[in-house]
Amino acid sequence: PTREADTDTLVVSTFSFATEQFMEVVAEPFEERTGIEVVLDTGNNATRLTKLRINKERPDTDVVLISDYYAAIGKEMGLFERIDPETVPNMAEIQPWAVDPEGYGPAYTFQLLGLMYRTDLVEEEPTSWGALWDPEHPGGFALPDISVSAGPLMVLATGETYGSGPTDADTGFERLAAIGPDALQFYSSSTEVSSLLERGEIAMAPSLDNFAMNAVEAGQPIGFALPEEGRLMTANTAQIVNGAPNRAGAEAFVDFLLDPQVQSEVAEVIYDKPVHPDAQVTDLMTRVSGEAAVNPTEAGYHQGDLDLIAGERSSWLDRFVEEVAR
Amino acid sequence: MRRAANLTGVELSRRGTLFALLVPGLAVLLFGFLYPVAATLAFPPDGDPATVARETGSLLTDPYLLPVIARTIRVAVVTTLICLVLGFPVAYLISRVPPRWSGKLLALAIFPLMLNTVVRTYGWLVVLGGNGLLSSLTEGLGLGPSRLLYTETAIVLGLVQLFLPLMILSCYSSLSQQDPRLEEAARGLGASPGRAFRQVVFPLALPGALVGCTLVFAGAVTAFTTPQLLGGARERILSTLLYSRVNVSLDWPAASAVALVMTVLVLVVSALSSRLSAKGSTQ
Amino acid sequence: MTPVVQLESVSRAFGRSRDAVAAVSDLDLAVPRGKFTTLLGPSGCGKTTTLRMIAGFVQPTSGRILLEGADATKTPPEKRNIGMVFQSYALFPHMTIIDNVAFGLRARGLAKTEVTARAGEALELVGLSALAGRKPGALSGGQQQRVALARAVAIRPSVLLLDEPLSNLDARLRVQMRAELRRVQRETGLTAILVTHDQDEALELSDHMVILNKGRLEQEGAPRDVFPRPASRFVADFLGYENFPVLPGHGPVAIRPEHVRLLSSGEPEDAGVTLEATVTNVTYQGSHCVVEVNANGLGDGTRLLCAHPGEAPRPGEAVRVLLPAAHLVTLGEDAEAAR
Amino acid sequence: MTPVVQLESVSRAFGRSRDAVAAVSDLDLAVPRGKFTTLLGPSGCGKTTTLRMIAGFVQPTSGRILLEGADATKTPPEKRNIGMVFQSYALFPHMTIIDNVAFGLRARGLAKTEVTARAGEALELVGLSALAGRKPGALSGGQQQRVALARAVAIRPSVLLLDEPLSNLDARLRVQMRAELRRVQRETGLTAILVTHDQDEALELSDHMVILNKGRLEQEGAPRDVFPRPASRFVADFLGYENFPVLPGHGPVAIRPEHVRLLSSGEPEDAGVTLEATVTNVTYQGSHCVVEVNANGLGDGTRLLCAHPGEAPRPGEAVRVLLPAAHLVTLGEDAEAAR
Amino acid sequence: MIRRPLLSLLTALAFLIMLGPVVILLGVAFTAGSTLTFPPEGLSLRWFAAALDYQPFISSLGTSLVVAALSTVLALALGVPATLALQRGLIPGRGVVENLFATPIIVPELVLGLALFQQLMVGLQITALATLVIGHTVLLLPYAVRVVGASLALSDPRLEEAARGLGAGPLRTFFQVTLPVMRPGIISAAILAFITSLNNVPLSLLLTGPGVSTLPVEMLNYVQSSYDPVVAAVSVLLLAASVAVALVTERLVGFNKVFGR
Ligand SMILES: Nc1ncnc2c1ncn2[C@@H]1O[C@H](COP(=O)(O)OP(=O)(O)OP(=O)(O)O)[C@@H](O)[C@H]1O
Ligand SMILES: Nc1ncnc2c1ncn2[C@@H]1O[C@H](COP(=O)(O)OP(=O)(O)OP(=O)(O)O)[C@@H](O)[C@H]1O
Ligand SMILES: NCCCCNCCCN
Ligand SMILES: [Mg+2]
Ligand SMILES: [Mg+2]
Repeated sequence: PTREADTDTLVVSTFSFATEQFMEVVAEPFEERTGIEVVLDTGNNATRLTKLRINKERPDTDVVLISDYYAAIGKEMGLFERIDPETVPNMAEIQPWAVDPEGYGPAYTFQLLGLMYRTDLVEEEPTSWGALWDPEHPGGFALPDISVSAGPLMVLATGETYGSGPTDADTGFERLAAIGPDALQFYSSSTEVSSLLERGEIAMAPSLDNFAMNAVEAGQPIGFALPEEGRLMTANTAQIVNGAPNRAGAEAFVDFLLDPQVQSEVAEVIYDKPVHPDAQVTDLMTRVSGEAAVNPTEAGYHQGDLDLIAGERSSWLDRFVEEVAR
Repeated sequence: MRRAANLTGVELSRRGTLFALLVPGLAVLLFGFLYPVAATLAFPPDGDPATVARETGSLLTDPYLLPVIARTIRVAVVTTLICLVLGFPVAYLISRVPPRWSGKLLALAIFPLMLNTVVRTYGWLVVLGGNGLLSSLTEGLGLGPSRLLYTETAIVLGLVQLFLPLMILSCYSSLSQQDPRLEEAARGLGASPGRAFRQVVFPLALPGALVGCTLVFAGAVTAFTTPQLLGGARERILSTLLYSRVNVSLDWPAASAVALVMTVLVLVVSALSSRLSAKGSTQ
Repeated sequence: MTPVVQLESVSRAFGRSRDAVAAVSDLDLAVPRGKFTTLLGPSGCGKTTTLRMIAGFVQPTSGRILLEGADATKTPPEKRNIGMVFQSYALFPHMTIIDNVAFGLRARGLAKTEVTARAGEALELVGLSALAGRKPGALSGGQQQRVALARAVAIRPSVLLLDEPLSNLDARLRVQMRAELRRVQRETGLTAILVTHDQDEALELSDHMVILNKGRLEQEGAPRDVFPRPASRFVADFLGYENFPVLPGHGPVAIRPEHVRLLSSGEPEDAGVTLEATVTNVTYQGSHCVVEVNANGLGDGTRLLCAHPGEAPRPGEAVRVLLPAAHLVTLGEDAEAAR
Repeated sequence: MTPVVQLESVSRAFGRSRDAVAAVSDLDLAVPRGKFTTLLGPSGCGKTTTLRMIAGFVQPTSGRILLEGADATKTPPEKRNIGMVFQSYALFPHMTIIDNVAFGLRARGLAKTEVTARAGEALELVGLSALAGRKPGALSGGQQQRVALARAVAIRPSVLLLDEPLSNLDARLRVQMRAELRRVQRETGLTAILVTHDQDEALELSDHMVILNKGRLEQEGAPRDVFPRPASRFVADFLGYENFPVLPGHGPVAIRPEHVRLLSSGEPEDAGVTLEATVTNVTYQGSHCVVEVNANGLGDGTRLLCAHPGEAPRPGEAVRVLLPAAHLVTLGEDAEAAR
Repeated sequence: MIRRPLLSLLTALAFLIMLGPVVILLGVAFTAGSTLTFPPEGLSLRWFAAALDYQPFISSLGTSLVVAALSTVLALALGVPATLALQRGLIPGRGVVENLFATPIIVPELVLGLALFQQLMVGLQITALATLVIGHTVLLLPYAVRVVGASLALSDPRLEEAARGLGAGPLRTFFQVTLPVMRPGIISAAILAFITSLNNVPLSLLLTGPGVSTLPVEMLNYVQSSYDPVVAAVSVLLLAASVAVALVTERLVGFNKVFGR
C-alpha cells in the first residue's frame, strides 16, 4: 500500500546490525524529541538499494543509512535528494570530508581499512600491505571478497601502494592476482573473517577496523595494523529518499544523527566512529585505530573514487572472480 | 505414475470435478509465480528482453563462466546421488522397522532440518577446517592434516547434510505405501536382499526417490548460503554468481540471464525425472 | 529319510507380549519328501502363518524349523529354495506378467534363453501365454492368481508352498490346474505344502493331510485314513460330517450325509443302524437332493441329513433311514463341540 | 415388476482403442427383484467388470444401465445404494475392523447408537466380534474376507454385489456363511448378485443364474432349469458335465459322472443307453470313487467318467455302463468345443 | 533386515552427517565464551538469555511462524486436490500440468523473491506479509504435489471405490479414506514444507517491509556482522521446541501413528 505524505512516522532503512541498540540510542530519543514514530526497515546495502530502486516511483522510505559506495550508485539512479544545509544545521559542524560535495546526504560514521592479525602468530606488527606479499606467509591469510566493502577498498589500496595512485585499479588487480591463489578464503562477512582468525586458520586479513573491536575488547590475541601507505576508508552515509513521504522528519533525523551527543552515544554503544568533532571517541576506537579514529583525513585516510567503484562494479566483480579468486 | 487410465478408482472424469480440484492451485501458481517471474525475468529493473537475451548469450559463451556452469551441474549431481545412496536406505529402514521405532527414527531424521542454515554450515567449518576435527583425525591417523574447507567437496558435504532429510522423507512417503509381501515374494523366489531391493523395493519406490532427487537437485542448484560459506569465491557456482550480480554489481539483466540458465538446468532434470517416473510406473 | 521340512514345537505370537495373539502354538510337523501335504483348518487357525515361517518370512517366537534335517530357523528366505504362492498373490505391480514369472529364474542367474523358455513354459501351464506382456493391474482376479502360481512353479523349488492357490478359479479351471499341479509335482518330485479349504482339492492332491485348529495340530495322516476316521468331533465337523447322532449302544458317532441311506420300503437292510424317521425338508442340489429327517427314536429333535440321489420324498413322509456300519465313525470321549 | 438392475447391451473395453480388450460385450441382463442372481463363468470372462459397472466404478464403453427402471449409467456410486464385496477385499487399512464396518453407516449419517448396533450386528454375523478393534493388516485372509462381507451387508443396500465373497473360507464356514447370506437376503428382501466359481454355492444360493463366456451371455435361468439342461457344450462343460459322448442315434450328448451308472451284472436296466466298457482307472474321492472307463462301442478312445458310490471295480475289468435317458442332455448343433 | 551390514553402514553414515553438526551446535550454544567456538569455553546459558532478549528475533519469529503455518496449510489445501486430480483423473496433457506444479522449485528463490517484490509488492501494492505468504505458498506447492503424489500413486484405488459404494460421497471418501491413506505422504510434505518455509532466506530477503521480517533473515543479518553464539542458541531453542512437539505427539498419539498407518 502506498504511503502518502505522512508527518507522523519516519521509515528509516538501516543496517540490520545492532538494531536494538540503534533504537535505544537514536530512534527512541528522536521519537521523544519530535513525536515522530520511527519504523526501521533493515537489510544489507544491496537488498535495500534494490528495494529502493524498484520502489522508486512510490517510495515508502524516508531516510536510508547506507555505505558510501552504494550511496554513489543510488545517487546515480536518482534515488536520493540533495539536502539543503539550512535544514540540517549539524552538517556545517562535522569533519569536512563527511559533507557530500554534490550536496547529498552526509557521512555519519566511517571505517578504516587495515590488517587484522593474530598477535600470537605474527611476530611483528605489519606496517605495510607488503606483509600479504611476503613469500613466507606466516600462518596464512584471507582476502575480502569483492562483495564486502573492504573488497573494492583493497583493490584501491593495492593500486595506491604498488601503482600510480589510488585510481590504479589495474595494478591493484594485478598484484592481488599474484597472491589470490595463496589466500585461504575470500571472506564475505565479518563473522567469517573473525572465525577464521580465531580458529587460527589464518594469521591475517585485510579488514575494516570495526571488525576487530569486539575481539580487542574481549582481550583476544587480535591486533589491527594501519599500513603506512594505501590508507582507504569507507563511510556510512545518511541519505534522504527522493520523494520521501516525510521529508521534514527525514531532515530532522539526519541532523539528529549528526548531533555530537547522539554521535557519542552511538560510538559508545555501537562502535560507530563519530564525524562530529565534538563527539566523544571511545578508548577502544583509539586502541584499535589510533589517531585515525579521531581524524581520518589527517592520518592520510580517504574514501577513494566512489564513482569509479560504483561505475566499475560489474567489471570489477568479473575481474576479481576471474583473476584473483582462483 | 501413469496409471492405466481405466484402472483408476472411481473414474474421476467429470470435467467439473477435475476443474474444481485443479483450478485453485493453478490460479495461485499463475498469480504468485508464473506471471511475476516471467515478467521480472523478461523485464528486470533497468533492462528489457533484448538486454536479457544479450546477457544470456554472453554468459553461455564466456570461457570463464562455462566452468561455473559445469561446476554447478557437477556439485548438484554428486549431491543428489549421495543423498539418494544414503537417504533411500534410511527411509527403507524406517519403513520396515517395528512402528515403535519408525517414529523415533523419523523424528531423528527430521530434527536437523530445524537447524538454521548458517549455523549448520558453521558446524562444517569446525569439522572441515585446517584445524578442524577431521584434520585432527587424519593427523592422528598419521595421514597428515587435511583441509576440505573451501573445496567442492566441502560444498557437496554441506549440501548433502542440508538436503538428506528431504530425500529421506520423499522416499519414505513412497516406501511406507509398499506392500511388504512383495519383498517377501522376491526373497522367496531366490532374490538376495540386494536383488530384492534393486528389482522390487527400489523400482516400486521410484516415484518417491525421483521426487527426492528432483527436490535435492533443485535445492543444490539454487542453494546459496552453503556454497558461499563452504566454497567461497573460488568455487563459484551459478547461485553465488547470481547473488553477486544482484547484490554486488546490482546488474539485474545479467542476474536474469543467470537465473534463466539455472531454471533451464533444473527444468531439464525435473522433466527427466517425470519421464523416468512415468516409465517405471506401477500398473 | 529325513523329512524335507520339519517343525519342532514351533510357536508364533503376534503383537507385544502383553496382548499377544498366538497364531501358531507348539506345532510339530514333518513334511514328507516328494509328497503333497495339505494344511487344512478353519479361517484364522494359523495356516498362512505356518507357511510364512517355513518360507522364512516370519521367525517363530519359539521352536525350530529344520530343512533337510538342518536347523534353518534363521536362514534367510532366498537361501531356502522354497517357492510360495501368496494368498494375496503379491505380484510385482511394476513388472509385466512374463517378468514376474521370470523374476526367480533371473535371480538364479540362469541364461537368458533358459529364462525365456522356462518362464514361457510356466505361463503356458496356467494358460496365460496370451497375456505375457500385460501388467498385473490389467488382469482379472483369477488370472492374477494363476500368474502367482506360475511364478512359484517356474523356479522349480525344492519345496513349494501354496496358500489357497486356486481359490479364485472356477471349478473347471480348478480341476485342470489341480491336475497340472499334480503332474508337475510328480514329474519333478518336489515337495509341496498346500493350504486349501476345498476338500476335493485336499483329497485329490494330498498324500498327507494336516488339520489345524486354533494354531494347534488336530490330526494328520493320509486322506484315506483321515477322511473316513476323523479323530475328533472338530475334525469330523470340519471334514463335512454333518450328522452327529448319539446312538444307543454306540455313543456319539459321526456320519456324512452321502452315507446315510433312505430305504425304499422292502429294500433289504445292510449291516448298520436303521431308524424310523419323518422327512422335514428337502433341498434340491443339482446331482442329488438333501433330505432332512427327524429321527423319531433318538432323543427329541435329532436331525439327520441325507444326500439322496434318487427320487425325492415329500416333507412329512415317514421313511426308514439306514446308517451303514461301514461308515459310522465312533468319536472318542474327548469329542466335544468344535469351535 | 421392473427389474432392480437392468443392463442394456452394455460393453466395456480396456486399453486404448487400437489394442483394446473387450471385457464385456453387448450384455443384456435383467436382475430380478428380491432374488439371488449368480454370475458364473471362467476366469477372465468379465464377471468383476460387470459388477463394477453395476456399482458405478467403471463406465460402460457403450450401452445403458438402469436401476429401478431409470437410466443410472452416469449416477455416481454413492447415490446407488449398492453394497459390494470386492474380490480383493479393499478394506481400509487405516481403520479398525469395526470402523470399516461402520463406515457406510456413518456415511449415511445414522445416529451413533444405531451405527454401533448395526456394525456390531454385522460383525456378529460373520463371527468376528472378537476382532473388532484390530486393523485389517493383523487379520488372516479369510477373516479379511468376512470383514468385507460384513461391511457390505451392514448398510442394508438395495442391491448387494458379491465378488467371490467366500472363496477364502473353509467348507464349513462357507456353508454357514452361505446360510446366513440367504437368511439376510430373505429377511430383508434385498437383491443380490453373486460372482462365484463354486457350483454348490451357485446352486444353493441362486434363484437365477447367468453364465458368461468371454464377456458375452451364454445362458441364463433358474438353476433347476440350467443345471439339468445346459444349452451349449460350453455351459455343460462349465457346469461339470464331464462326459460328451456322441451316441449313435442321439448325436452329441452330455452327462455328468454322477449320473453314469455302473451296472452290476444281472441288475435290471433302466431306460437309457447301455454300453459295454473297460475300466481304465479308479480314483478314490472320499465319499465315492471316480471310475474311468473306455466305452468300447463308441469310436476309439471314448472315455467316460463315472462317480461310483459303491465298491470300486478294478482297472481292466469289463463293465456295463448305463447312461440314463433322464439325465442325457442333447446338445444342439451349435455345440462346439468350449474355450 | 537390520542385520544387513551395508544398510547399517549407510544408515549410520547418513545419521552421522545429519546429526554431527547438531552436537557441535549444542557445544557452541552452551559456551561461556563470547565467540562461536568449538569446543566450548566453559558452559553457560547466557546466549540463550541474550537470544530471548533480542527483540528482532522475537518479533520475526512470530512472522515466520504465521507465514510458515499459513503457507503450509495453503500449499496443502491447493496441492492435495490437484494431486488427486493428477493421480486419479483423466486429464489431457497431464504431464504438462504435473510439471507446472513443480516449477516453483526450479526457479532460484532469489529471483522469485525479486519477482514477487517487483510485481506484487511494488506493482500491485500488496503488503509484505501477504506477499510473503503468497511466495512461500507457491514455493511449497511442489512439495505438496510431488511428495503427496508419490504416496498416492501407490495406494489402492479400490479403496475409494469401496467407500463410494458404501455411500460416501466424493468429499467424505476423500477425507475419510484417501486422505488418511495418504497420511504419511501428507505429513512428510507438511513437515518439509513447514520447515522449508521456516528456514527460507533467499525468497524472504526482499519480501520484508518496515516492521516485517522473518527469523532466518534476521538470523542471517545478525550472523553477518556479529560473531557471537546467539544464533546457535536460537537454533537450539528451535530444535528444543521441535523435540518437545515430537515428544508431546509421541505421548498423545504416538509418533508412528502420525506417520505410519
Ligand atoms: N485394466 C485392464 N486392462 C486390460 N484388460 C483388463 C483390465 N481389467 C480387466 N481386464 C481384462 O478383462 C477381462 C475381464 O476381467 P474381469 O476382472 O471382469 O474378469 P472376471 O470374470 O472377474 O475373472 P476372475 O474370475 O478371474 O476374477 C479379463 O480378461 C482381464 O484380463
Ligand atoms: N500381524 C498380526 N497381528 C495380530 N494377529 C495376527 C497377525 N497376523 C495374523 N494374526 C492372527 O493370527 C491368526 C492366524 O492367522 P493366519 O493368517 O495364519 O490364518 P490362516 O489360517 O491363514 O487363515 P485364513 O484361512 O483365513 O487365511 C489369525 O487369528 C489372525 O487374526
Ligand atoms: N558496512 C558495514 C556496516 C556498518 C554498521 N553500521 C551500523 C549502523 C547502525 N545503524
Ligand atoms: Mg491364510
Ligand atoms: Mg473377478
